[in-house]
Amino acid sequence: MAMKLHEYQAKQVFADAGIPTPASELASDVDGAVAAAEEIGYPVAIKAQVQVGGRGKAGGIKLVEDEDEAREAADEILGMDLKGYHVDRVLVEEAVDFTNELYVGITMDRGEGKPVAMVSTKGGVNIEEVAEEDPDAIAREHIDPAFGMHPYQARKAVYDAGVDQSIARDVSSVLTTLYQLWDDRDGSDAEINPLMVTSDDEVIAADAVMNIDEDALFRQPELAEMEEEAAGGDELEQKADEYDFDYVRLDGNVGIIGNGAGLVMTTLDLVDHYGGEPANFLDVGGGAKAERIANALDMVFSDDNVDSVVFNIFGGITRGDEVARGINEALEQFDEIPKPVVVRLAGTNWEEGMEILNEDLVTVEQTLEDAVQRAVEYAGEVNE
Amino acid sequence: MAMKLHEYQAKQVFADAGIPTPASELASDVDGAVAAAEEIGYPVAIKAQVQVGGRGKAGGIKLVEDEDEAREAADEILGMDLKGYHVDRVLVEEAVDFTNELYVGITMDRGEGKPVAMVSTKGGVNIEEVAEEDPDAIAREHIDPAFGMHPYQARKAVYDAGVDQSIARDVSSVLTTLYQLWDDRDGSDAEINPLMVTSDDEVIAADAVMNIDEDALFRQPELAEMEEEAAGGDELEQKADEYDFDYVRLDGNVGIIGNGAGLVMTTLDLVDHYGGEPANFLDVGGGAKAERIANALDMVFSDDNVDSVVFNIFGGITRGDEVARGINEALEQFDEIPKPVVVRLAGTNWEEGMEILNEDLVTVEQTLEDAVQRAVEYAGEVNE
Amino acid sequence: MSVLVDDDTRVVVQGITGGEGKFHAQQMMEYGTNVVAGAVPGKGGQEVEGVPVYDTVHEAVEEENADTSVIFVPPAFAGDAVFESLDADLDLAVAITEGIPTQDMARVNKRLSETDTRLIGPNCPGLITPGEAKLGILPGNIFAEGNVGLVSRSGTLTYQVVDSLTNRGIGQTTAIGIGGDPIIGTDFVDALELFEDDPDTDAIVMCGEIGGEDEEEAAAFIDDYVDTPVAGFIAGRTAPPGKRMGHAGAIVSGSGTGTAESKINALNDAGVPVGDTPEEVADHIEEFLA
Amino acid sequence: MSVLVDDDTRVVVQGITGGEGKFHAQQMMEYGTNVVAGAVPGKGGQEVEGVPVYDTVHEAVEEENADTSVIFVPPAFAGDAVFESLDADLDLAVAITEGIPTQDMARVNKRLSETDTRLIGPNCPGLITPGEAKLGILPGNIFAEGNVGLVSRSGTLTYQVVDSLTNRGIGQTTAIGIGGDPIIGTDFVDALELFEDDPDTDAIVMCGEIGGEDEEEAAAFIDDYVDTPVAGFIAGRTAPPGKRMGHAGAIVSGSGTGTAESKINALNDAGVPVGDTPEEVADHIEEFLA
Repeated sequence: MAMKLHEYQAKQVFADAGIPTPASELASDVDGAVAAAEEIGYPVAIKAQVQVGGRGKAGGIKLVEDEDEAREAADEILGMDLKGYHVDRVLVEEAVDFTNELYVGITMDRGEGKPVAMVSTKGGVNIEEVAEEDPDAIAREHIDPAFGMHPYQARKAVYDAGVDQSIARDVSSVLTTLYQLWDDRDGSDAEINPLMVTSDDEVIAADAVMNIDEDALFRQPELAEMEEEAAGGDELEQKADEYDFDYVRLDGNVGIIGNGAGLVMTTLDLVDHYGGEPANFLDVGGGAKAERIANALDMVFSDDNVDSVVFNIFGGITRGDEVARGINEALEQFDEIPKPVVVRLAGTNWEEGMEILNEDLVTVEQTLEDAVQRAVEYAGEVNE
Repeated sequence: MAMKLHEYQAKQVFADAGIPTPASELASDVDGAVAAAEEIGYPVAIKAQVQVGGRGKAGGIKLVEDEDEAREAADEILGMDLKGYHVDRVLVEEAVDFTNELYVGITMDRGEGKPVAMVSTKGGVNIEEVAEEDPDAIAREHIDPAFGMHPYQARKAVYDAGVDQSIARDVSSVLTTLYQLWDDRDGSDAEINPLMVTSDDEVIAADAVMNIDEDALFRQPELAEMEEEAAGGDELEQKADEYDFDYVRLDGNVGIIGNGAGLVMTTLDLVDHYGGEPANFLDVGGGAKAERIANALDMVFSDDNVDSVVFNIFGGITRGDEVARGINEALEQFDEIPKPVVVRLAGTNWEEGMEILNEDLVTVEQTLEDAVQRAVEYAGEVNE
Repeated sequence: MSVLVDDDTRVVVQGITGGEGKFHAQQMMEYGTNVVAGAVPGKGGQEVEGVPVYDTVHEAVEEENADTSVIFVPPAFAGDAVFESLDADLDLAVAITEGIPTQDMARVNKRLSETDTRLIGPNCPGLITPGEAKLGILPGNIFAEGNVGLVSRSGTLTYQVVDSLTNRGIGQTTAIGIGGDPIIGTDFVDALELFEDDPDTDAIVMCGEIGGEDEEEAAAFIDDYVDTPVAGFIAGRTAPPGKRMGHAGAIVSGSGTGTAESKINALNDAGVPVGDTPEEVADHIEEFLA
Repeated sequence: MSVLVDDDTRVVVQGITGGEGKFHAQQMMEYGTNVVAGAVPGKGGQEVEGVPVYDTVHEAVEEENADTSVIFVPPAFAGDAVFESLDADLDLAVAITEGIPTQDMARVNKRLSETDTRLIGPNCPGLITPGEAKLGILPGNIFAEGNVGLVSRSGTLTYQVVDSLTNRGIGQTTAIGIGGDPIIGTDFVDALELFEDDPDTDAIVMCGEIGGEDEEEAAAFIDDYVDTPVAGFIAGRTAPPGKRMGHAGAIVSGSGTGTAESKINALNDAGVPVGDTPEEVADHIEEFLA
């Protein structure tokens, strides 16, 4: 999983490494945004700081020419709901006069098991679309992770992409720095889109994406601090962060809890197979103890869309008795169980778990298929 | 070729990287040395800062217990001539109470074409002798230069050497840092001998060797500055440094100048073969212009031991006409040529060179063998 | 018979003095695995459950002729532990550890191409040859000796499928959990090749999931090289595009590849039936063996 | 015939727009070498002496089918230039540059083990097949077509020996200067193997010098595998122990190996006569060919 930096954070990281970025300032209220715009000098762009793609099209980025426009734009953007994300900060940024927009990026090519550097002269648009419609427009250079990126590789990617010779050296240098950052900071993706080219052949990073490998945050204390600030998403996702669950919210009404991503996904698929609609993906991971199980139930109960819950645990390192204890704990606090819970336990200590489980509080099923069918049935009953 | 840091410089570099080193201070006069000793607290070691091995045996290191001893030792060491090197600075250093002496080092194994980390519990003595007499007493771990040293490799070398478990972690950590330094600073050799072990299981670098690849000094500006300070050797070697010649002073009286190490060594060998004794090795390198040739003659003339000079140039990128011009320039300034010069030119533009050469000033020979024989003859005549 | 592991396998457990390492070393030995050594820096000379501990894997190899390692080392140090095992001339290294930084694994991946040691994992449950030996954390009691080879990217899903098989009296030659990380050692193709070459494996189960293109590559490989019948399962059919679900591998990028549909189609095209449920996978295997 | 280079060799000159690169590209072409391209980042589209310049070596390969590069790039950038040539699927790369940092070469050395491209040098004069082509900075006029293969660690010493041969009417198949740096691509053993396999090479000259153990290894190789008669020369007999002389390679450590004596003994033991002077080497070759 990747931790996404906000644009303003990524730009700071890039600027610190020597990549040219526009002058900018973060603001969390309208007056602050206007003051920042005055300081930077018009025209400026006012950009919503939320972790969603396509901010521009959704109205989250406005170019303004004077104070009135700035005030209006800041007022509009601050507080808006952008694809489900609340905007509470904007980046006020020098508007760059550009003649051309490039794309440069580094990511891990999982098929090859090695990093890949990418350059395209078709920047400024959705690069995934370019990749699909005109794959040759993106030059790709795989990097040997033991050696790192050789300077000739940066040049090769840049020349292969057809970047003009007048800026080739600068773009190579940005790409080299970007790889260095990606490597030093345990990046999963590092992108500049667009890398703007000005009329006097300067390049400048007009947007910045930096996603960090969460598994490596332990050795990136500076970035881990940024994560606090970057944390966003809706209430449930924030709760999942807090509880440290792999959680994805979906549109249905059958809540799903299980151990192991593959098994949880399979449970989702079975809910669908039996005519239900999954409300979420929630993986408690390996070796979950009672408290963690209780937290998982708390999470799913907090989702108003959920009408029934299926608990599917196949014990390996996770022990059935611990799971049962957690379920009991979570449910015993209620006078009335808020949503019906179906439990299926298998694997390590499942018999002990069955004995511990308070069958007054939950419905027990022996097989995955039966458990899912029962939960779908419950959810349907509620909906009727 | 390697640039050798002084002990005090290497210790600074090591200490900055986090390797424990004893408290120490540099002094260039007796009062300074005594003041430093007072500040550090007795006992202290007073150590001559010159670039020669076996300083201790030669009287260049003294352990002192009080001010009188410190004054006496500093007075004795400062100004002494240590194997041909004038001592003008001493390092005054905290005397470490040790129970054990280890050796750790990193160098390039040219046979394998990769770095090698070495650890031995037989530290404190000449490690070359250990290598010869008891090679198994040195654990060796080759490093893949693309990956760098993995932590397990440091541990493996340390455990293979039989380092005690109580200090294994600290020694591994010193070795890891040493490799990092060697790698970051373009080291050719980085050594700590001895790495002292104290009675409470601390390790401390009691001596420090750091030799830098001269070809990489361009990207090590900090170390290049240290080189200025580190420059030492006798007057002629300093002159060679200034002129940027590969120069080695020898004991004989036939001065030798040529282009290309192999050819110059062959000229030395021929001098010996024909009964003479080489006074030096001097390689002007490839593509030398007239001025450089004149400098080479100046160098060899400055050596009082030289009685005759043989100039052997086989032109490839070096051009015979430039060589001839340089020889003329150098010799035309003298009323009387100080030492007879024999010249042999071959290869690129040798005919033009022959035409330019002023045969009143030099003796010209057509073959290497004849030139060497003639120079040996001249040197013999002078000696009679 | 079996692939990769049997009762001759001589195992060194890296991280045997840690909580998980100790517990599972014990479990492995109880199952019958020949655990000959532990390796933990700084703990050389100790014993865990009667097993001698060495400071380095190399020593474990020299002193106890270990040929396989199972790695229970915390993620920050696990990359280094894998390197150590690759450098010790082992036949097999099994990395159980979850959460190894991806860049560490990219470097491991590079080294893998230079050595003869096979890596399974990381972030995997390990592998088991029922009745002989298990390497890793799989619950031994659900497995049974038999003639079905199983390879899976997911741990608990593997158990689910194995359970369905065993309940029907269908045992396994060897079951391999290859792990769900973006960069892994042994992949589907490698495992399929092993099973295809194993005379005792009469049918193969392959459990994949959304994300990446390993299943598509496996399908092409099956089409070209595998005669043993294969039944497939793909988890994540209902996962919405663009969402990551647990495994770093399990993301659907939104474009045409990596989706459940593309994987199922590829497998079907290679003649591999894909079950809608784990039970349906067992149905297919039952038919193959009938 | 010849080894490594002939008039079919298609050469790209890396650094062709620099002073040395330009001069020697010209010299090479005058000698008859087929220089098809230059490669200098930022200079793509220019021409030097009628030769098209590309920004990358890859382009030179794609556009002009270059199969060999000669590298005249300043030491700070030469390591990268070598990597680029190794990555461009060339048959041969010749690095003339002197003063490449040793650690850069250690990394190059690692990459060499992963590619099929052969490297000559660095810090070498290059190689020449008289009458056909030369790659590098050797003065073409002292060479003559013939049947003696020559390999040497030193540039000007090579010229000296070649001169002695040519003056006696003895020509060369190919002469290779492998360079005097501590870490080089092609070494004595590689070159001896090429000459041994070349039907037109009837005798071999091998010029070594003090330092390292390459000559000792070459002697062992000759003993085991080389039937073609070899005459040797070792520079540095009178070098005092512990002193470095020019080449990073030319140091006598003071211990038993790397000295002129150990090299001469090793060669003699392998049946290789070692001349006291360059003329004596020519004497031996003359005898071999008589």
